[in-house]
Amino acid sequence: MNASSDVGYHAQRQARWHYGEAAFWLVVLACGFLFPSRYLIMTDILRLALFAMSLDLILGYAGIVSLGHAAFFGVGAYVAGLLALHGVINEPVLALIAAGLAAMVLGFATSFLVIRGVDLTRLMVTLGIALLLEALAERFSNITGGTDGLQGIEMQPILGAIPFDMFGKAGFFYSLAVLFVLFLLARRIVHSPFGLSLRAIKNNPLRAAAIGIPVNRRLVAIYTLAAFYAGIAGALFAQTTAIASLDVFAFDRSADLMLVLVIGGTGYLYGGLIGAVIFRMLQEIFSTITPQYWQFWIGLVLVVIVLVGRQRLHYGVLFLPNLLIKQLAGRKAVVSVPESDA
Amino acid sequence: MSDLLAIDQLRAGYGEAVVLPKMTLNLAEGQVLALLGRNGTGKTTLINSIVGVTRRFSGSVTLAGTDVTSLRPDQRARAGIGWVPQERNIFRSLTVEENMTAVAQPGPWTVEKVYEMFPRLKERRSNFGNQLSGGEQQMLAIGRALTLNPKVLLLDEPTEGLAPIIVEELLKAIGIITRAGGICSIIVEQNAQKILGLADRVVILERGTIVHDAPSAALKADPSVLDRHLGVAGAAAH
Amino acid sequence: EDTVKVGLILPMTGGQASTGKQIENAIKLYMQQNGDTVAGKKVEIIVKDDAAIPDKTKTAAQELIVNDKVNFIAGFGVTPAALAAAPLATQAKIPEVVMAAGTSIITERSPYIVRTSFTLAQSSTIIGDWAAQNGIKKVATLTSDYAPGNDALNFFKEHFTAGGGEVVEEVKVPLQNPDFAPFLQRMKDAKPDAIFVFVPAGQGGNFMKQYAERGLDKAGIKVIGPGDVTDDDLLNNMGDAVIGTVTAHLYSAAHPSQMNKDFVAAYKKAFNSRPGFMAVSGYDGIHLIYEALKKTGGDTDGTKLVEAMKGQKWESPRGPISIDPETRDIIQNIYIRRVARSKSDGELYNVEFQVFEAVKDPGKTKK
Amino acid sequence: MTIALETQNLEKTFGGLRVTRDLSLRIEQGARHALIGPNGAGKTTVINQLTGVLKPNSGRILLEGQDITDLPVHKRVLRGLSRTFQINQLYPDLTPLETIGLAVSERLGHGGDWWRRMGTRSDVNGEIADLLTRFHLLDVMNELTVTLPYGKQRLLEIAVAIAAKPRVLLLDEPAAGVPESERHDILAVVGSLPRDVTVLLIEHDMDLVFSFADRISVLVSGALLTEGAPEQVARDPQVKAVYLGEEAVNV
Amino acid sequence: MTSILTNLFDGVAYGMLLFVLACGLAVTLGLMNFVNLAHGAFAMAGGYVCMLLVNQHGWPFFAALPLAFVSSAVIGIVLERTLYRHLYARSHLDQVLFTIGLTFMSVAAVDYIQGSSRVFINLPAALEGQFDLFGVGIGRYRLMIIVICGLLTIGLQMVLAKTRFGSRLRAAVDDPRAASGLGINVPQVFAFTFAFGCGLAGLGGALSAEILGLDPYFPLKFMIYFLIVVTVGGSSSITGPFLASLLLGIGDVAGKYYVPKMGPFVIYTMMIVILIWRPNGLFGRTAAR
Ligand SMILES: Nc1ncnc2c1ncn2[C@@H]1O[C@H](COP(=O)(O)OP(=O)(O)OP(=O)(O)O)[C@@H](O)[C@H]1O
Ligand SMILES: Nc1ncnc2c1ncn2[C@@H]1O[C@H](COP(=O)(O)OP(=O)(O)OP(=O)(O)O)[C@@H](O)[C@H]1O
Ligand SMILES: [Mg+2]
Ligand SMILES: [Mg+2]
Repeated sequence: MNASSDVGYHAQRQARWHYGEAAFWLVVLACGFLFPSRYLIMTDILRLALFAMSLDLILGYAGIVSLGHAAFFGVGAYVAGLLALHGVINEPVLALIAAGLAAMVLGFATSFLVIRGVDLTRLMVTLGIALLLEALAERFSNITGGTDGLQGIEMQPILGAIPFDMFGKAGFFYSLAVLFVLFLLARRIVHSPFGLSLRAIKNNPLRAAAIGIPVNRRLVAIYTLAAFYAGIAGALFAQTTAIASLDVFAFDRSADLMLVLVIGGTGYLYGGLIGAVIFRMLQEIFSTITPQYWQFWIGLVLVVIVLVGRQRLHYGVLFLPNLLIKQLAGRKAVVSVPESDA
Repeated sequence: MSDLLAIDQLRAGYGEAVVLPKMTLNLAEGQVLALLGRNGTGKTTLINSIVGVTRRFSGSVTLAGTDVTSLRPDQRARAGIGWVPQERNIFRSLTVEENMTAVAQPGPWTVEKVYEMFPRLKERRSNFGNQLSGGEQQMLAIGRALTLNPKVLLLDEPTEGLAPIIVEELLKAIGIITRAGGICSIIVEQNAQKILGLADRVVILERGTIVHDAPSAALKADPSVLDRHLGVAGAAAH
Repeated sequence: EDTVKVGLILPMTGGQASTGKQIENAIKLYMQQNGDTVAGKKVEIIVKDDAAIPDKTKTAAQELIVNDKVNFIAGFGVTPAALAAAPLATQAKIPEVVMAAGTSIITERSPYIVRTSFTLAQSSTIIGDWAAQNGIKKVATLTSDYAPGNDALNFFKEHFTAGGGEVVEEVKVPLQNPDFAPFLQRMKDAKPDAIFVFVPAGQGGNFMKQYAERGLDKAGIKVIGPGDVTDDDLLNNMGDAVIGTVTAHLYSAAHPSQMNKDFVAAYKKAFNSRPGFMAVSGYDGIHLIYEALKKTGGDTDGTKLVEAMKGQKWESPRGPISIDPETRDIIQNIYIRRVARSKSDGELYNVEFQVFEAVKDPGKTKK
Repeated sequence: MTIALETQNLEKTFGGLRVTRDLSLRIEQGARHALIGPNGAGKTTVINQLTGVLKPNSGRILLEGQDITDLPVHKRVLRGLSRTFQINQLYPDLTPLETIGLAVSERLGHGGDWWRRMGTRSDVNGEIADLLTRFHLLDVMNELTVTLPYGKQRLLEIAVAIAAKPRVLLLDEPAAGVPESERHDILAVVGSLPRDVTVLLIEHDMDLVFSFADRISVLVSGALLTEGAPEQVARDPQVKAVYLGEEAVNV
Repeated sequence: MTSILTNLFDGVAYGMLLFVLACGLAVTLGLMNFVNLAHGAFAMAGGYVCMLLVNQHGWPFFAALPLAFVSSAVIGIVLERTLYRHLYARSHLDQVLFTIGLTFMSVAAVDYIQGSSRVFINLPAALEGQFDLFGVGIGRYRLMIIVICGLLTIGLQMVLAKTRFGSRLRAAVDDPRAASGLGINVPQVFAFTFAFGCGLAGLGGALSAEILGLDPYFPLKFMIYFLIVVTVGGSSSITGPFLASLLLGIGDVAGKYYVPKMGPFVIYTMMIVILIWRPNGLFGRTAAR
């Protein structure tokens, strides 16, 4: 019947690729050639974007808030760092995956603590876990280098072919590739029935269970996956900076992440990417203008963003991001999703 | 003028959406008005606009001669409007008793009197709002509105989810309260039959405008009107 | 082009911010006094904030080197930061002038690292010897749990016990630490003659306050240690409890030399606060950069500059100092000081009463 | 005659309060069974135990002979036990299309599928379309649920329950808030379910109950007062006293 | 033995301090369900006000304390009226974004005005040092903290339990629309509550300068502690956070004293375990969302 095909069409509306998306990625790629002197900051942005995307998976889709996502980032970073330092796995890509898996295991283990309880509880449990790990890393300084961090990491060439250069060119394209692949995967997932069921759980767990959704199992699954993503982000960090120190677990990292995601907007995957760009740019600009008081201006921007309201801002100041969002999300409601979730 | 409640040229809705284009309605002391209409015709919106929790574009609301149009909802409530929301909106982290004491205002209706009317609530007095059965929540919503000791009682589908025997008592009670207490009430009801007995007057809405306004006696006389506007022949015939 | 760029990476925000500020101030002051051109080149300072977080340090350093093409990187509030930048200095072959971080290993991490601050070994060993010789038998130690803290602790222990002293209690406190009370209680219960304390500059105030509150001073337990705990910029509002505290350190605002008097006066005038040892380290750091440029005649080749820095000798507000040609680390006098109120302005000062001259970094001379 | 759903000596207490007292219900295969009783009698609580939202203190629950007392909610649904809620439980930020679609996918076991896109399975689409049409939701299928008028939301609530193709369907005041005109649509839909689907209905609208049920159980303060054919219950003086009052019921 | 008691005493004092600092947040977050991460900034404000009054204008400490409360409360109410009130309806995430922003601004601003190094409040001699009680060392200052906070707690509990205010507040939070439709002046209730919370924070800030040290980074450094107190305590009442604070204080002190190496573990582990055991906190009221 035609209603059926109609339904099929509308059901896939969001899942379809939009021009805006293609454009977005092309722009990102282009940056790699346009600003050869800014690889470092751009790489940093990519890492952050991936990290934020990981949070978006649990927050934007499953509604799990977390102030301790740095836990997985940190584990990823240290694992990658240690692997490289002791030459266990020299090939970066393999090391990357290994690190991701390590974080994933942690994610799976802790997910059972996290899926219960209300928002606030989740915030604090996740935070607590991250802080515990930080404390652990400090305690076992013989392994982690304590406050001084892992020193003297030497990165081998990627796939044995492309060496990391001091200008961070290799690092950038490496990170970009990883980000893009993981993005494709995430995109696929969120538009699948599984992804939809997550949004259902976020909306109303009671009803979700009442139509046969195994709520806890789904939450565990997505949390574990998110941990993997975060772990990868951490590993990228360690590999591209050749550093892993205690602050990979730091509260600030998780908090910044939250900011990034909220600035960009949750629940449509691009929020993290856009947020990361905006946030880092602002930081960079302000801290060059006033290395001492940049925090003030960042703060001001955050306040304004919220007061003016993301939508209106999107239509005004952040014209471009808004354009993207409309294109990318392909759903009017989505722009306002950040306002409407908690 | 002797009208207790006077709505004049009221234009209201939500956000940009206008649900009530141009509502004018007067209600005298001691009157019970039944508000009927299909789903989504604006019954609740009318009630809410009197309470003041919708968006008002123009027009005025007058309560006992004083213009309350510019007042905040809480001020209107204290000026004598008692509201039983359609979704009941019981305060879930308050106990049954707190639900009432939190809003109560001095007057004949005390918590104790509500308990007399709904003994069930007394048994549950220390349950939290979200630990009540559907019907109990409905009772509480009504009781809560009464402890405000209002001049105008607005009940949005108050009989929903109540046992028939309770419904009978409730409707009787409302009749008595209204006529004795020198107040007036508006009752939104899905089942026309239920309240024709009680209401003095019936108003039927369609797309936010009044399409029928007459004494209920007239409707009893010929149900065809109901039939026309609500398409409830099935229910009307017994 | 005829400008010389110095990339100054400092913690300008976060817990270590006061360090960064002092150093920046001192450098401003120096450039006011000595002009911003040297050997025909204009010196330009680019400040970056790393909030004492190593990966930020590294990114900052990398950006400075790659984009701004700086000729020096300098500053570095904490050891991890200095270490993080080391490989870059080596790769880029430009001098890394360390103006704050104080663990011994730093200068060994790159042939391009030169230090104008101090090492904890310098002051800790000396206070260790002094304590042993001055009738202090039992000491309890309280040190922050990170590299500098451990350096301080180990070098002190070594020399103090060698001198016949005994360490009766040993507590390492976390770096970010709100309340000292329980640790101090532990100290008190251990009933030592003195406490050896190392906490990063900034926390000294809290420590001394609570030391007094616990009544350790009444119990006749002295405080000894490297000078960080009685850092000049906080010293004055620590209250009378600090009076009598004996520390070994590289600089006191009360150092009785004309040069220092002028320096302190100028600094106070410019920033209406007292310069601490961090300020002096920054002051000497930029001085060293100037001297190096003079010597190379404005040649900005990193290797030449480092060579030029080796063996430099000059009179600093802290007293005579020089750069050890072998280790590129600083050689300076270490003074034993006792806190006292000055007759003249009624403020608290570290009054020097004994000098150990031209002290090298024992951390290295050892092996 | 086989028993579709059965409770044996069910007990539930909230704090000190006994909300279900030694309740033994037997609902026959294909029955149109109504559960009535005063407010707060414990009807919803019974449903909540049947569906696993609440755990009974003691007693057993059997679905088609198998003990399901300790199964989690979603497992029971997959075994063919579905329900509607007295107070709508929907997904505010999802559209009717997505809501129904999800329910259908879950039933067909595609719920955990994280690779294939939504809407690419024609069988699923067909069913969704069918349900949306039956419940007059096709025109609003892309609206966010929050913005739907209450009546529509109510319809959606029931549509979701039926989307699970239940063999036993529990309806908790399905007609609540639905005007006369649409009540009968709902009943029609429920009535048109295949005879082998068992329905347990909770409702305070006696017209509905008596026009629909072929068997009625009366619950009073957690215990079974009486059970029987409609006319018999309607005549029962006790039932009149505690529940029906003078309401004229047309049987 | 005596050292155990001394530790207990210190722990209690420390806990009480945390409580005064955090209970403002317990009210805004727990009861008003508003995530105000800028809470520490109000505490800092109070601290600096007190410091300036005492150190620069020579006010007596005890005269400055109330002013710390007032000033923070005033700042609070001004911000509430101008900014915060627009955010009650917003998502928690927006609230986080906004309040973190405020925190950053306050940090940088104070750094700019007062400089980044620690400041101290000159105490009256009467509050300095310790005295011995049966061999147990009792810090005068900490004793004062215990007294003040004790009184505060009782007072608060009274207000919330005995008056209608508590339930009106919770009603306004549960369902602002219905609440106002039923005669509760929601904005007023919120404004008052918020200001009061900020005032308490200010007082806490002034009291804590001596023990925790006061510098521009105060709001960020202690945010976590506040949050722990509130979550572990549970959002339903004041008693919850109160006990949580005590637990935390004693745990922290004992941990540092007996297992200095394990210091940080104690608190975090404690928190996680409690939250696993009781997801809504010690006194979580399941009804409250
Ligand atoms: N919060 C809202 N925002 C936007 N539109 C709304 C909102 N609430 C109701 N509406 C719209 O206003 C119109 C009237 O709704 P209202 O609830 O007043 O109808 P009703 O007669 O009460 O229906 P019901 O019998 O289902 O209660 C409907 O079309 C509905 O979609
Ligand atoms: N969580 C709870 N804690 C304590 N008591 C509860 C809880 N939930 C329900 N109750 C009580 O249990 C009794 C039964 O509630 P239930 O919802 O089953 O009644 P019901 O038969 O569905 O009534 P109604 O017809 O009004 O919906 C009620 O008196 C209610 O107050
Ligand atoms: Mg309505
Ligand atoms: Mg019920």
